[in-house]
Amino acid sequence: MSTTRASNAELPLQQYENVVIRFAGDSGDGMQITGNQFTHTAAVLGNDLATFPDFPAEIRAPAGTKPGVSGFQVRFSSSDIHTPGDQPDVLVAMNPAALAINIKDLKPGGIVIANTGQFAERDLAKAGLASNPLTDGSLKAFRVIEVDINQRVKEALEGSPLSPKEVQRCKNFYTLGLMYWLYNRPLENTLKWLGEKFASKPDLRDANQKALQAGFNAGDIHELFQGRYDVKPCTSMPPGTYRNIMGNEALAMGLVAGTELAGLTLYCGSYPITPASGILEQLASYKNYGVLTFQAEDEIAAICAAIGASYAGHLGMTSTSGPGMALKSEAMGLAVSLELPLVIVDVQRGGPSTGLPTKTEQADLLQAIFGRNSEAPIPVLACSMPADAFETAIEACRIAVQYMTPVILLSDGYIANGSEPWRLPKVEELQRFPVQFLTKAPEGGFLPYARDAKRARPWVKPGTPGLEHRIGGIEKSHLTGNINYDPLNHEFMVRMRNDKVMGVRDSIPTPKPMGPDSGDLLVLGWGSTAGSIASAVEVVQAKGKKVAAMHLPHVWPLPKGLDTIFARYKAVLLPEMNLGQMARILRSEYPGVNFVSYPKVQGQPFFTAELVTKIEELLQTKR
Amino acid sequence: MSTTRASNAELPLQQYENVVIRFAGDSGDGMQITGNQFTHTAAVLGNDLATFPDFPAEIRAPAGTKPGVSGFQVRFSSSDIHTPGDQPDVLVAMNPAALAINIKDLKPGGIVIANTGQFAERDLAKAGLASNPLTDGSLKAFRVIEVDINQRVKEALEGSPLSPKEVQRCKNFYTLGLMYWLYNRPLENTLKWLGEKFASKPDLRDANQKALQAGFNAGDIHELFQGRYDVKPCTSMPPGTYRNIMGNEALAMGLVAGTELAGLTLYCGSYPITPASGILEQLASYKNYGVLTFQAEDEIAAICAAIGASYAGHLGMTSTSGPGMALKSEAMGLAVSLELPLVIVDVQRGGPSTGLPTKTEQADLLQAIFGRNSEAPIPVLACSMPADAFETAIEACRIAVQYMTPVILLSDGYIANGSEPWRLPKVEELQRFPVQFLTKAPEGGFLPYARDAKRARPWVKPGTPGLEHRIGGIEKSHLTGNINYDPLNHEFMVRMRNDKVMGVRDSIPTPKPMGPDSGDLLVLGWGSTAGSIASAVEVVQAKGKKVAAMHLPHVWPLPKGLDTIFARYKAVLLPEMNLGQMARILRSEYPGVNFVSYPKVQGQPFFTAELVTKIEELLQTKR
Amino acid sequence: MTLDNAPLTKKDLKSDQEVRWCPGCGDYAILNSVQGILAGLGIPRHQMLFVSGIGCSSRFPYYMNTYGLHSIHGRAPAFATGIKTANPELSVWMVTGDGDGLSIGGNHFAHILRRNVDVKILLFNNEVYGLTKGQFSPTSPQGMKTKTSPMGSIERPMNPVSFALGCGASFVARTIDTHQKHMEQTLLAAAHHKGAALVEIYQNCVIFNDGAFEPVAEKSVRDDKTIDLRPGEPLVFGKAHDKGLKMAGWEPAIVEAAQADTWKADHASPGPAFAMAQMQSLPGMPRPIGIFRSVEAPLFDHGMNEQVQRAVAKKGKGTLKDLIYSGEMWTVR
Amino acid sequence: MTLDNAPLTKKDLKSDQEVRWCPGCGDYAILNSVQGILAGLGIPRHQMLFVSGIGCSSRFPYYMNTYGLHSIHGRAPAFATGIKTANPELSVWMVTGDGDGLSIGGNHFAHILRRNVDVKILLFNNEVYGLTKGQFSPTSPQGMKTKTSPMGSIERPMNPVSFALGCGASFVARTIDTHQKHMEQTLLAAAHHKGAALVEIYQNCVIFNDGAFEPVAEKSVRDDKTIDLRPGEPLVFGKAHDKGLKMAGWEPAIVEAAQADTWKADHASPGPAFAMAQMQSLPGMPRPIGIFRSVEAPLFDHGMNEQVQRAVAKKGKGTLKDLIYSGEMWTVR
Ligand SMILES: Cc1ncc(C[n+]2csc(CCOP(=O)(O)OP(=O)(O)O)c2C)c(N)n1
Ligand SMILES: Cc1ncc(C[n+]2csc(CCOP(=O)(O)OP(=O)(O)O)c2C)c(N)n1
Ligand code: SF4
Ligand code: SF4
Ligand SMILES: [Mg+2]
Ligand SMILES: [Mg+2]
Repeated sequence: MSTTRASNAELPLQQYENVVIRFAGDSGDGMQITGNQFTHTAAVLGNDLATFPDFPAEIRAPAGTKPGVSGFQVRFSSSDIHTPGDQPDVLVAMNPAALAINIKDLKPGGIVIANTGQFAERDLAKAGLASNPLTDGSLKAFRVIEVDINQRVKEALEGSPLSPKEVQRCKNFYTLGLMYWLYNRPLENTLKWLGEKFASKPDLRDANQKALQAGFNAGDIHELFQGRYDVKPCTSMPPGTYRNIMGNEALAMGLVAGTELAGLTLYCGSYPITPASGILEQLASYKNYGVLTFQAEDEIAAICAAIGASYAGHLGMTSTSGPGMALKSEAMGLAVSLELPLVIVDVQRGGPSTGLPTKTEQADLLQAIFGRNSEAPIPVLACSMPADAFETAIEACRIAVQYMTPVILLSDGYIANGSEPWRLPKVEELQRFPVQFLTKAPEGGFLPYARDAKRARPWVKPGTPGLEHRIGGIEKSHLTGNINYDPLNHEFMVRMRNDKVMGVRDSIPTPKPMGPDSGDLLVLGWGSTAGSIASAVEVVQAKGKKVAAMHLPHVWPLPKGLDTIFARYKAVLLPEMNLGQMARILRSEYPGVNFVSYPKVQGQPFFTAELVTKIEELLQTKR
Repeated sequence: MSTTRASNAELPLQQYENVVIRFAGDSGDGMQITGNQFTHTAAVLGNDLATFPDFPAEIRAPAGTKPGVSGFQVRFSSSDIHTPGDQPDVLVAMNPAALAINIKDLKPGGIVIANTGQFAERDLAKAGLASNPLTDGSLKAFRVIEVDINQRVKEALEGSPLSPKEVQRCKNFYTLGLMYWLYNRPLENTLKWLGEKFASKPDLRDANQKALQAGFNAGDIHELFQGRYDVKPCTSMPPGTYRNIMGNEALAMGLVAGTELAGLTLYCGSYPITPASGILEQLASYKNYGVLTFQAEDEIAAICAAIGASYAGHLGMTSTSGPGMALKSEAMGLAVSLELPLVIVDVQRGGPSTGLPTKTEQADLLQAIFGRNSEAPIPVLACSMPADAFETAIEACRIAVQYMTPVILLSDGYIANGSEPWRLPKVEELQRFPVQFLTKAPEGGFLPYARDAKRARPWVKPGTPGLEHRIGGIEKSHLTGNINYDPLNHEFMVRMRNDKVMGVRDSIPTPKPMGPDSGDLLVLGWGSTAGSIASAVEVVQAKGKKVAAMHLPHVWPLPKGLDTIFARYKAVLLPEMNLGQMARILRSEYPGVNFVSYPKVQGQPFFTAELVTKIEELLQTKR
Repeated sequence: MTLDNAPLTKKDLKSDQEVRWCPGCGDYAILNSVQGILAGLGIPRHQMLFVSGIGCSSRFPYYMNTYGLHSIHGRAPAFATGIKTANPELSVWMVTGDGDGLSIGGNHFAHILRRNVDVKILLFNNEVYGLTKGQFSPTSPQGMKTKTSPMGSIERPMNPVSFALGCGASFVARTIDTHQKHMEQTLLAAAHHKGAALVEIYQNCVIFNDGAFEPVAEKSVRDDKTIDLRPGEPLVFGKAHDKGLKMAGWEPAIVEAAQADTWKADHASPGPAFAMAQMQSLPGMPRPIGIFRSVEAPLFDHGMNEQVQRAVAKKGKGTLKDLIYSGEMWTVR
Repeated sequence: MTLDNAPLTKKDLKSDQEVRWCPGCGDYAILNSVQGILAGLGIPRHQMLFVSGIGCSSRFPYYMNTYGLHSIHGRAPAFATGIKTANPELSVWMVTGDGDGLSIGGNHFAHILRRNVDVKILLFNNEVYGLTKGQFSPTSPQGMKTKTSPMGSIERPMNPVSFALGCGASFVARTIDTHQKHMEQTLLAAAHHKGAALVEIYQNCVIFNDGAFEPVAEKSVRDDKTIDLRPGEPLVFGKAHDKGLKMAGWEPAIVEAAQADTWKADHASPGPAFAMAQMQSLPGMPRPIGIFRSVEAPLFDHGMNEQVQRAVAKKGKGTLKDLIYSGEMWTVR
C-alpha cells in the first residue's frame, strides 16, 4: 500500500520512546478488536508492548451507558517495558460514557479523540451527563480532537450494500485507520486480517477495509493533527521468533506443553467462570493435540472428573476463579489424600463472593495455601506476566507428576486478558520429565503408598494386570494404603504429606534479586505485580537508589535461601493486590525481617508511579 | 435400696482421690450407655468428672472384631480435674478385641476386668489374636479379674421372658452393677433411669434392673476383689446446681440461649456429618423452644438456607465438620458480603479429606480464618470444654448480631462427645443483647449499608413496609448498597469489612494467665487443649516452676493486649492438635515473641504427662 | 411510591436501578409480564421477595422494587427455602437460568420441588450460558457449537419439565417470552398455586443463541407447532384448531380435534404430564406449553412451622430456664 | 489369584479387606451377587473399576479385588465420568446410597444419566442415612421419625426411578437385595447395557430402618405386591400369575392376566416407563421391579474421545512445535 509512504513526508514525524493509547467505546463498538489489531501491527513492527483490556462488568448494559463501556489499553515502545502503562497518552472515546469513565486516567496534556457523531443530547443523557464535556470546559487540560466518525464512515461507505446499521459497525476500523496514520503504522497487517476473517463475507470485508483506509486518509486530508508520531522498533528485545500472547492463552498452551513433556494426555474438567473461561475454551480448541475437555455441571464435578482422569492415568486439571476455588476445596483435600497429580488453575478476580468478576485481584493466596479442612498441603505457583504463564504452567505439571500431588497455579484477571510479546522457546530446549507408570509389582510386592526419593508414591494405570488396588479419602497405612485409624500412623502420614510438599523446595531455584545484591530495600513480588514492580524499581535505580526487585514464582513452599537474601536489605517491601496476604506468610516464616506490606485492593494493578512514590517514601523514612 | 448399705462394711473401703475407668466392648455391647450411667451416678454423688467416648470409626464392623470396638472413659474425682485422664486405672473388656485395643493405654498395675464368657477360640479369631491374652502371660503387668459375664447374666435372668439374645443384651448392666459395687456407688440412679426408659417395656426394665443388681451382688458374693474403693465428693466444686453435659449438647443449648438473649428465633440449616450431627439432632428436639431445623440436601444448601433465614430476620446457623466446612466456603463469602448474622459451627475431626471421622483434631483453624476467596474476614471462636461450649455459643450469637457478620464457632470431636459437670448459670445473670430491627426509614432516607458505631449495617426484616431493598454478592456502594464497580469504593468496602471484624476486639476481654504473671514459660492454648494444658501446668506449678497457662476463646481476631502478656514470659509454648496453625498466626501477628510450637496430630488429645514432659524439657533448655 | 393500601401499579414494581440486559433480550418481556401480573395480585410490595442465583436472568431481583436477594450461582432454591420457611407470610419468587438452575444448581432445584416449598420458580431457559458469554448449557441441543464445544456439544439435553416431574413437582408449566398473553396467564396460575410452582420460560438470548426457539415459538408457526395444555379443556391445537391429541395405548397420538382427550393437570400420578413433556421424542408432535401439572400437596414451609406450633402446644413454650435446668441435676452447697 | 486368561471366579473378586457391615445388612447379599455376575462377564479383573461416594454402601469398592476409588460424599458420578472418559476401555461401576446419590449427589447423579456415560450405577436404597446413624434421607417415607425428624419427616420422598427417567436415563431398573435371582438378572442386564445403567436396589438396613421394604419385598407377599417388568413379556403378576396391567387411557389399570399389555422398555419416549414408576401413586397397584427402560443412546465417553480422533484425523496430531509456533509471529534478529 503506497498510502503509507506518500503521506509520510507531509507532516513532521516526531519520535517517541513509548506511547500508551486507550481505545474506549460501547461494548458494541468493537474496541477489543481495534486494540488487538493495533497491538498486532505494533508487534510486527518490532515494538515491545503490553496490553490491558478492561471489560464491562459481567452483564451487557444498554448501549451508550457507563456500565456498557469497554476499554483496551495498549502500550508500545522502542525500549523494554513491563506494564501497559499507568496513564494513557491518548484516549479514543467513541461516546460520552467512554469519555466520562476514562478521562480521569488520561495523562495531563494528553490527546482525546472524541467521536462527535455520538455526542448528541440523547447520548449525553444515556451516559448520565448533565452537560457536554466537549463544550463545558471540563477537558481544558487536554488536547481534544473532534471527529464525527459516524458521519465520516457513512460518507466513506456510500454505495456499500451494507445496511446503515452495518455501516456504523465499521466505525472501529475507521478509528483504527486514523490511529495508524497518527502513529505512522502500515495498514497491511489489518487489511490481511480482515481479508481472512471476512473471506466468506466480501461485503463486510470490503466495507471494513475501506473504512480503515478512509480513517488513515483522513489523517492527511482533514487537518486534525499538528504532526505524526513514531515509535521505533525495540532494539533491546532478544533475538528470536515472537508472537503476541494473552495470559489465558499462554497458560492453556503451557498445560498442553507440560503434559506433552510428561508424556501424558491432558484432561481438563472445568466449568465456565470469568475470567478463567478462556482457558477451557482454548483447551477445547486443542482436540487435535489429544486434549480432552469436559465442561462439567459445576466446579465440584469438574475437579472430581479431573481427579478421576488422573486416577485413570491422564494428567487431570481444572480451571476456575475464586468462588469456584472455594467450591473445589473439599475435593482438593481428597486429591491430597489420594496423592495423585492434578493441576488446579485459579484465575483470581475481585471479591469477596461474586465481587468484581471482571476486575483483577490477588486475594486468593491464603485460600490456595490454607483453604482446606485439616492439614492438606498443596504446592502453589503464580504466573507473573501473560507470556510467563506458559512456563509456569509447565512447572506446575512437572511438580504435579514428579511429586504425585495436586498443584495450584494462580493467575489473575490482569494476566489472563493482558497480552505481551512472547519470545517463543525452542522446542528442543524444553526439558522433558516423562512419567514412569508402575506396570508390574516390584520385588517384595506392590505397595501403593511406598515412596521414592521425592516421597512420591507410584502411579498405576487402572487396566494394568496384577496391580489392582483401592484408594480413598480415609487415612491410609504407610506403604499398603489400606484404611488405618492408628494414631501414630496418622501422625506419620500427616507429616509425610507435609514433608513431601515442603520437599518441592529441593527442585526449585532460589530467585535472584534484580539490582544491587544488598541495599536499602528489596521490593518483593509474586504474581501479576511483577511488571509494575520491575518498572518502578528501574525508575528508582536510575535515580541511584540501592533498591532491588525480586519475584517469587513459587509461592508455596517458598524456595530455599530467602532468609539470606532478605538479610542483605534493610527492609522488604511487599506490594500486593490484597490486604497483605504474602506479607503474613513471610512474617510467620522469616521472623526478624522488616517486611513492609503495601496493599492495593481496587480491582486494578499497581501503577508504576504509585510504587515509585511508595519506595521513595520508604527510603526517606529509613534514614 | 438397702443392698448398698448392707455390704458396705464387709470389705475394706479404700479412698482414692480420682479414678479413671474405661469401659470397652463391641459396638453392640452398650458400652456408651454403661459409661454414661456410671458418669451420671458419679455426678449425683458430687464428684468432679470428665468423660471421653471413643467410637468405632464410621462403619459398623462385624461383632467381635477390632474395628467394632467401642470405648467410654470416665474419670471421677474428689478434686478439680480438667481431663478424662491419660491412662485408665481400670479397663473393663467385654471381649478380646476390646482388650487388645485398649490394654496399651492401661496404667501399669491397673485392673483388667475381662468377660471370659467371650474369650473362646472363635472370639479370639474374630479379634485376630493368635493366642489368648488371659493365658499367654501378656497381662502380667496388670491385675486381671476374670468374670464370665455371659454366664452370670444368663443365670441371673433365668425365668425371664426375654429371648437368650435379649438376655445377653443385659450384660452391660451386670457389668455396671459390678463397677458400682467396686466403687461403692448406689444403684438408685440407674434403677430409676431404667424404670423411665423402659416404662412401656416392663420385661426389659425388669431384666436390666435385675442384671444391675446381680452384678452389684456379685461383688459381695464372688470374692473377686480384695477391697472396694471410694472417691469422695469433690468439695472444691463451687456451689450451685449441676448437671453432666456433653459438648454437642451444650453447644446446641448455647445457640438456643444466645438466640433467646437476642430476642430472635433460631434457624438451623444443617446436613448430618460425624461428629457434628448431634447438634442438628439436639436442635431438632427443641421445637417447643421455637427452633426451626432444616435437614438440607447438602452442606451448601444448609448454609444457604441459614443465610436466607437470616435475611428473613431469624438467626441462621449451620453445623458441620471439616469436609462440610470446605463446601460451605463459597457461601460464607456471600454472607460476608451481605453482612448478615450467621453462626457456622465446625466440629473438627481428623483429616485431610474423610480422614479419621470419629477422631478429634484442631486442624481447621486456618481454613476457618482464611478458607475463602478474596478478603472475606470472619470472626472465629473456639470452645475449650464440653460445658464451656454453652457460653461460647452465646458469645458467637452476640458477635453475629451485634456486628452483622457470620461467625465461625470451632469445636472438635473431643469436646463434642466428651462430658463434664456443668454448673448451671442463673438465667437472670445471662446478659441479654436484644436486636433492634430497623422498622422505618431514618431521617435522610434508608441506607442498607449505612453503619453504626460497631460498623454494623441495619437489619431489616422483609415484610417491613417502605424498606424494600436488594442485596447480593457483587461489590456494593458504601451506604446505598447498590452495585458498584468503582476502584476506590471497592478498596473502601474491603477495608471496612475487615475493620469491622477486627473491631470485634473492642468488645472482647483480654484473657488472663493462670499462674505467675511473668516467668519462664506461658503455655498458650485454644480449643480443646484447655483441659490438658491446665492439668499439665498445675503439675509443673506444683513443682514450683514459673509457668503459666492461658487460653484463647477468641481465635480471630485475637484479643487486645496479648503482646504485653507475651512480653512477660521468656517463651510461649503452643500445644496444638495440628501442625502448628495457631503458632503460624501468632508469629505473623507478634514478631519478636519466642513461640514454640508443639504439634500432635494423632486423632486424640494431649496427655497431661506428655505436656508435662514437654514443658520440663523446655524449661531445661531455657537455662 | 403508592400508599400502603392503594392497589399496586406495574410502575410501583420497577426499582430505581437501570435495567442492564442486551437490547432485544427476552428478559425484558418477562420482567414486564411479571411486574404486570404481580401488581394485580393484591399482595403488598413489602411482602414480595425475589431471590436468584447468578446469570443474566439472575439480575432480575435488582429490577423489582421489592425485597430481593441476588445470591450465588445455583443456590437460589436453598436461599428461597430458608427465606420461605423462616417467614411463610412472604410471597417468594425465584428466578434462575438453565445454567444456574439445571447445571450447578440442579440438585437444589430438584429438592425444592420435591419438598414443595411454596416458592414460585421462573426458569429462564435460553439454552445457553449468557452471562459467561455463550458456552453450551444442560438444555443446549446436541451438536450446538460454542467456544467450549467447537465440534458440537455431545451432551443429551435435559428437558426441564420432565426433570421437574421426575422430582415430584406439584406445579409445572411452560411458556414463551414472546407470547405475552400466554406468559401472563401462566404466571398467574403459578402465583395462585399453593406450593412450589415451576414455570419454564423459553427465553431468547439475542447475543449467544438467537432464534433458539423460533422453530416452535415464532408467531407464524406457533399455533401449529405448540399445543397449549389448559386443564379441563380439550387437547386441541393448530391455527385452525383442527388437530387434537389423544392417549393411544402407551403414547399420545394426533387425532382430529373432535376426538381429542380433555387435559387434566391433576391426575393421581404425574405420568400423563410426563407423557406430554416427552412428546418431543415422538416425531411430528407439537411442543406442549401451558400447565402440565397442578396438584395440591402439603407445603414444606407450613409443615416446618406447624411442627413447632404443635410442639409448643404440647410441651408449652420452652423458656431459658427450662432449657438450662433440664436433665439430671444435682446441687453442690 | 487366577491366571490372566483363566475365567474369573467369585472368589477372585474378593479383596483381602475384611467386610465391615453390620451383621444382617442387605449390603452383603448385593456384594455377593455383584461378585457373582461380574465373574461371568469375561472382563479381566484389571479392567474393572469400582467408584463410590461416602456411606455404608460406598465402602463397596474396598471389598472388590479390582481397581477402586472411595471418593467423597455425593461425587462418585463425577469421578466415574472422569475415569470413564479418560479410559473408555475400563468397565466402570459406581456404588452409591440414597443419601450419597440423591441428597448431596443428586445433581451429579442426574448429569451422568443425562450424558449417558457408560457407567453401571448401583443405588443402594435403604431409605435412611446408615453411616451417620439413622437420619431420614430423600427416599424416606413422609412421617418417618428419626433423630433429626422427631415429629416425623415432612419431606415428600423422591422416587429414584422417576427421577432417573426425568433425567433422560437410557437404562433404569429396580431390584431387591433379598431376591437374589432377580438381582442377578437385573445386574446382568445392566452390565450388558451400553450406556449409563441405573439399578435401584431396595436394601435393608437392619439397624436404622429394618423392614422398610417388607410390605412389598417380603417373600410371602412379594409376588402379589410387585410386578416384574420384563421387556417383551406380558405385564403379569400375582402368586398365581393371574393379574395383569394394561394402559387404560392416561393411567395403567389392573386387568386379568390374559388382557395384560406386553412390556416394552424401549418406547420412543420414556413416558411409559414413567407411568410404571409412578404407579405407586395409584392405590392398589403393584410395585414394579425389573427393567423400566433400556434404549440405545450415544455414549458420552465415546463421543468425547471420538471428537479428538476426528480432530487429529482432520488437522493432524499437533506437536509441541505446532502448538508454540502458531498465530501471528515475527522475528527479531
Ligand atoms: C461458582 C460459580 N461458578 C461459575 C460462575 C460463572 N457463571 C455465572 S452465570 C453462569 C451461567 C449462566 O447461565 P444461565 O443460568 O443459563 O443464565 P443466563 O446468563 O443464560 O441467563 C456461570 C457459569 C459463577 N458466577 N459462580
Ligand atoms: C461432605 C460430607 N458431608 C456429610 C458427610 C457425612 N455422611 C457420610 S455418609 C452420609 C449419608 C449416607 O447415606 P447413604 O448414602 O444413604 O448411605 P448408607 O450409609 O445408607 O448406605 C453422610 C451424611 C460426609 N462424609 N461428607
Ligand atoms: S447475553 Fe443473552 S441472555 Fe444475557 S442479557 Fe444478553 S441477550 Fe439476554
Ligand atoms: S448401618 Fe444399616 S446400611 Fe449401614 S452397615 Fe449397618 S445395616 Fe448396613
Ligand atoms: Mg441461560
Ligand atoms: Mg442409605
